[in-house]
Amino acid sequence: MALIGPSGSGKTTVLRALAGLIRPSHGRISVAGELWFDAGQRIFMRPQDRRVGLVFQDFALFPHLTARETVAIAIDPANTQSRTARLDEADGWLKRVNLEGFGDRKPHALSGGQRQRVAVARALARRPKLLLLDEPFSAVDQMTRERLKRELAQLRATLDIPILLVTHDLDEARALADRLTILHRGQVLQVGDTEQVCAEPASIMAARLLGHTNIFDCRVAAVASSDQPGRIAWGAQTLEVRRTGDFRDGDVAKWIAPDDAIVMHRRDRPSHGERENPVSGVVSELTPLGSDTLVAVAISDEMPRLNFRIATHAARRNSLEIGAEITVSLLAEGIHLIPSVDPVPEPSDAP
Amino acid sequence: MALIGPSGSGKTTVLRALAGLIRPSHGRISVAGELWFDAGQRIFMRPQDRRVGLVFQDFALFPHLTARETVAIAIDPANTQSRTARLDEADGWLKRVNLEGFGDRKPHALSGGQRQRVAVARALARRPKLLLLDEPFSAVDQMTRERLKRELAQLRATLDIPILLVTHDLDEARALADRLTILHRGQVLQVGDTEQVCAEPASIMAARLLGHTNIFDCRVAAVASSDQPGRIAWGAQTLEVRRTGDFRDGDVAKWIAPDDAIVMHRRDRPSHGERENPVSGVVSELTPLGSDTLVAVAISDEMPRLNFRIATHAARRNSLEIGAEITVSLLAEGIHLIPSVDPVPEPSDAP
Amino acid sequence: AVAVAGLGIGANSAWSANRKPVLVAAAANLRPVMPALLAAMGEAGVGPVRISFGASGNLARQIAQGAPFEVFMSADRARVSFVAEHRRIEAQAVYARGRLAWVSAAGLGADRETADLAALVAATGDGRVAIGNPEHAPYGIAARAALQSANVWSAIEPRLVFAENVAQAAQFALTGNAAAAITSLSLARTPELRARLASVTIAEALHPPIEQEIALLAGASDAARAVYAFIVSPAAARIFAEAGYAVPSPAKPAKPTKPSKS
Amino acid sequence: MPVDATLTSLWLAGLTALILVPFGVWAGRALATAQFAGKGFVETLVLLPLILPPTVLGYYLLVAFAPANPVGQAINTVFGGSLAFSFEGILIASLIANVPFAVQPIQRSFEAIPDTVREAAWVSGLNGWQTLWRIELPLAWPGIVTAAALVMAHTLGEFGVILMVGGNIPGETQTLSIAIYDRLQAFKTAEAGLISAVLLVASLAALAIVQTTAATGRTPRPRP
Amino acid sequence: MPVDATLTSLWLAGLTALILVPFGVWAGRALATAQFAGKGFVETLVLLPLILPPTVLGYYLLVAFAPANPVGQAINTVFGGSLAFSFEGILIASLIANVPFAVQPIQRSFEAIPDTVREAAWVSGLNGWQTLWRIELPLAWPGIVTAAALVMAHTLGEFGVILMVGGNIPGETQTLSIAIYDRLQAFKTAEAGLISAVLLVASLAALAIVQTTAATGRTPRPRP
Ligand SMILES: Nc1ncnc2c1ncn2[C@@H]1O[C@H](COP(=O)(O)OP(=O)(O)OP(=O)(O)O)[C@@H](O)[C@H]1O
Ligand SMILES: Nc1ncnc2c1ncn2[C@@H]1O[C@H](COP(=O)(O)OP(=O)(O)OP(=O)(O)O)[C@@H](O)[C@H]1O
Ligand SMILES: [Mg+2]
Ligand SMILES: [Mg+2]
Repeated sequence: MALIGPSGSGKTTVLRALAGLIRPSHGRISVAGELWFDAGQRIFMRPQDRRVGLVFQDFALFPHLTARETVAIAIDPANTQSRTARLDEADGWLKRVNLEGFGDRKPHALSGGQRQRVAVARALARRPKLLLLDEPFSAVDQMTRERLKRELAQLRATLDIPILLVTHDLDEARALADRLTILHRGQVLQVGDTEQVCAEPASIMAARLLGHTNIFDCRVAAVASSDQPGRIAWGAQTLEVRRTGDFRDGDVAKWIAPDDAIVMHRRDRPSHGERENPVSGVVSELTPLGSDTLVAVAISDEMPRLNFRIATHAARRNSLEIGAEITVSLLAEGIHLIPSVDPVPEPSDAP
Repeated sequence: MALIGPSGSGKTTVLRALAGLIRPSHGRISVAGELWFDAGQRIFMRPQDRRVGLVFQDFALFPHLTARETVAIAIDPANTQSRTARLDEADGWLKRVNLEGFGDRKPHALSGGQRQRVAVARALARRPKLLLLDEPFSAVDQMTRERLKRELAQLRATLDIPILLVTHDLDEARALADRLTILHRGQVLQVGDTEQVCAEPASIMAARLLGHTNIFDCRVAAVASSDQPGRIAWGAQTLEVRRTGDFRDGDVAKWIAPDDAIVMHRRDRPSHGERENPVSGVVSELTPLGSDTLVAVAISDEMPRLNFRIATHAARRNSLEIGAEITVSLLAEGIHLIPSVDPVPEPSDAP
Repeated sequence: AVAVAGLGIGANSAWSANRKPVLVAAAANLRPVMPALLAAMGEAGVGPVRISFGASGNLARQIAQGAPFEVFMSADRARVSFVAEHRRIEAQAVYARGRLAWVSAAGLGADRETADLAALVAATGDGRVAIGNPEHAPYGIAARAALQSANVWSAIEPRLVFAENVAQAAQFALTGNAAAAITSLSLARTPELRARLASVTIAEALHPPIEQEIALLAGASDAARAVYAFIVSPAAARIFAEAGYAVPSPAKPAKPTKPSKS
Repeated sequence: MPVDATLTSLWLAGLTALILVPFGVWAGRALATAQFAGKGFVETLVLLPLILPPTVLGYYLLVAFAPANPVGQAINTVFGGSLAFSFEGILIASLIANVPFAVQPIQRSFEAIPDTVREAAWVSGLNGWQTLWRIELPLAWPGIVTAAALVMAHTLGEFGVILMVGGNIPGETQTLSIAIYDRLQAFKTAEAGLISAVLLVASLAALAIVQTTAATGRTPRPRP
Repeated sequence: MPVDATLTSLWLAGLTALILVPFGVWAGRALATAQFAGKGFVETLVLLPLILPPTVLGYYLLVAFAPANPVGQAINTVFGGSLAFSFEGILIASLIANVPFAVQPIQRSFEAIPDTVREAAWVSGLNGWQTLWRIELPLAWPGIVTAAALVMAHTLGEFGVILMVGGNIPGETQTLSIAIYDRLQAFKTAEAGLISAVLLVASLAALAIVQTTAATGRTPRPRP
């Protein structure tokens, strides 16, 4: 389970409540059949007894202990009785987070990413019933991050414990989590299957948080049925859509489309799906982002621009440049409708 | 300029040396025509006089000051004389990092990402001659990160100061930096134009750090000339390449190819570039990563697998599944040769 | 053979094992005379004793609160009365009268048998003069009386410094911080002071007598009785006289003492 | 050299530190971490033994120890005898006089431990005791050593309280500082100087050992 | 009530704190941040005034103040008169006796400031003084207040040293604690008790004020 949300939305607070470091004013927490907290019944299990692994956002290492000792502290003496065995086990964990040979260093002699990995090792070494990770890979390089993610995926497969991952990296969330919760100002905006939440955000805010940049006004022209696509009016255009959800004819709504639902028509030859919702416009912006290039297309002057990515080599081959006329197809499958007004106010994290 | 490198490679140490917080044992530092440090001449300019903006990896906020006061402290009284004017200016900076309304909070009442943004605001408010950013966006959400990057890009355009950005996010580096330095164990592995470094890493280590997963042995069969492509032998296959660098016929080397130089042949119709280096194999792994899907292709049993990404919708349409036979083209333009042995030892950050 | 150091600390353990030492609380001004007294006691087979010196006021208060002293040699009579209010006293007597001496590092101008306080005060110029605290220290009270009798009190008062006791007053003069001090004659006669300070006796007529009283506390051991008896004996009186005390003509017991063994 | 007094002083200083440091850890930690109503009052109360002149403090202790009053009677019952003029008595006096030195530095060092480190220990499964023993105590170590050093140094130099309560009985309640004072009163300047020098050298050596222990126990300050 | 003695005591306590706290900031900061060879030695030296019994310390000060020796002569030249038996003299004695209380707590609180916060201040353009004033002092505040409280409390209670060098001159060197002692010696128990009570209440009030200032100045400990 991944937890995402803007900075200051309460993610860390949720983890702290789950770990038993703060007492929520109401609600209940139960994990693996154990009741950990119930405000009504005044039940509160101490953090020690909850058996959670928590990677603190600021790591919270023990300044006076070496990495090995730090990890060994979290190993349950009931499982590994002798101290030397615990230290050896700690070395094993350090190796798994790619910190072999750093066991004798204290935090002050470690780099930021090294400290973070010690914190991850400590959380894992506890063999927790619930693993809480507060941006656990934010300070490590790609290579190490991949390795840690593999570790984590393995662990998930072997241990079968709930894992709550706070991350700002959507790809990370999609790669590691089967369920996704979006938090905003302390409220759950949406929760569900990761892919579904990503494809079908329930509100404008959720869509923005999931990185959607193509969010446009429309009016439902025809609701979709199981065998018949629906239609929506977008400015002067009419778009075909697969699903119209609970919307009814004439409803005002927003439509969104992910990057990969926008397919550019190649100059030289027809592309797949070109029948669907062709839209023409002028390239108004080109932002190379490494292997991909971000393209903004102005459909008409008053309408907001469509944004999508294509592979940089494809952009080159099609000699895309600012001012060029292009046509794109909006895949009906990818278009999703959301209410045009959010129940919560506009995005901002003012207090 | 971006600085990347594995965790513990000395990135933070480089920034600290530039800021004047440690004295390197040798070397010299000069910025904008001013000599800041010279070990030989025993010149050392104090951090106060260097006018750098530094975002510390651990933020290093002042625990007793509110966000507004913290930022105001970095504003030069010579530019903004009255204290209230400085506080107002500080509010302006806070707004630019999306922290409007948090001016009165002290660090302990801010979330991780909020603290980081205060640190960024403090560094910018100094109007530095050199901006040093140690993973400045690691703790903030995508939306805010985009906004901060825009701020930074604007700043770069208006201020024309060197910016050194430490990041683990290659895309970030490619989006924000025109030059890229790869650091490994305190040594500069490679430095150069960002795109060029990304496309043509100079060593296996650099390639790995840049996220290359397709790194294979080969032997140069024919060197390329300006009008004639070269050829390399990869197992039983022969691949056409555009550049062979300084390699000579018969040299043993490694070839690498970025994701986007691998183009899958569509089942239904010919794809662009299919003439180039067609390679067939069996899909051995499919990892959905959100909008993209990672595909691993086994060419033959003894050869390592080729990895590439395709859009998830494309994978779906082509009904890719494990065991399916596919053919890909390796674009000659994207293939790059590197020496088969690195001057430095194998990747690992053991001490 | 009671070899006891000047402080009486060295109640030496070899024989203190078979004979429990008598605990004696003694006023600080008795320090100089104590070695001689202890030696004489040893010869007379009295003791052993263990002496605790202190300000009489402190000692009295401690005894009143039950301190395990059997004999209390006070610097005045008031302290003994105070003790008597709290604990039963078996016997008490004045064993010596303190005498005052004027000491000065600067010399005295003329060598005189008894002090001409007016001249001495005048000789100190604007230097400080130290006396015991006239609020409570017996020698301080007497010093004030003497200065008043000599009609120099008002002249000297602004230049006076008050010490906790005579020893400290002497110290002030000894270190040179005070031009002169009024201390006890017994102190003035110690080798340490004689070596560095000139001294002259102040006539006893100038102040009320400093009657130093000894008390034997109820329930004291036989050994303690013997100590008491020795202190009020003529043998002790000679030693006191030598040390610079005036001796009460016949040691006059305020209460009948039990027959002593000496 | 007054061997008895030296032994009494060392014994007293050692015992006082041995008893007060654990108390300081308990009280300092409570004051650092707990939030309760009369906290400011308690913090000030801790300083009280410092405000009263030692002799006055000693006087009141003496009065308290007197068998005549209820407190004294209670003490008599507990200790099986009066505390005044006994080693136990000066020990208690010394304990009371040194409370501020034991509590204050330890309180400050517990206050300096970030909450999140403590929480990390809990989450790692350490119970209250283990957290104290393996995390908090090592981190508070500099403060604890400071407290021990202050208490020992101050006990060695303590004078007024002990003079008042102890009655200067050689071998039992006469400490080194009182012995030096006695020598000075008897104008035995050289002897007093010698004992002072020995006291100083011995104390400095002891403190140096304590401070060195502190340095090794003390964690280096984090490098950014 | 001895008004003179009260004023002398308050004046002495206030001045001592006023002079020693800045010194403690300087010395404590130097000991906390600088690394030099004889540091352990200096740290122990700071504790020295605690080890010597106050009266003994006072005696040696008295010897130092004597006009006969070179130190005393130098002092005479500087202060234009002997320090013994003067307010300046007891002030100096009190300063020396209180050094440990001023330096130790401040040193610990400077040690607790992370290097990176200091560095962040430098990088933000604050020079040494501004860093001290705007960053370090506010963060070291609890330690500074502790030092001030300890120094004031201890000066109010100081007895031996002042008795020795002061000469108990009303209005000049007679402090409240000496006045109480005198009353006790004169068996004016009730009066002594009254003055003690006044001293206690006044000191507690003063300390409470100091501690409250500390609480407002003190930054709340960071929440993780
Ligand atoms: N001690 C506190 N007092 C008042 N407000 C606080 C306190 N601690 C946190 N907050 C506020 O509570 C909100 C939630 O904080 P939290 O740390 O849970 O955010 P988060 O989702 O983890 O953010 P980030 O991604 O930046 O770490 C923030 O707006 C923060 O400013
Ligand atoms: N005080 C120290 N003593 C010894 N080694 C240290 C010390 N501080 C850092 N190091 C080591 O120096 C190396 C470089 O550290 P640095 O902090 O510069 O790494 P970094 O590149 O910033 O890494 P990260 O991405 O994890 O922050 C690391 O291997 C680290 O363990
Ligand atoms: Mg957080
Ligand atoms: Mg770093």
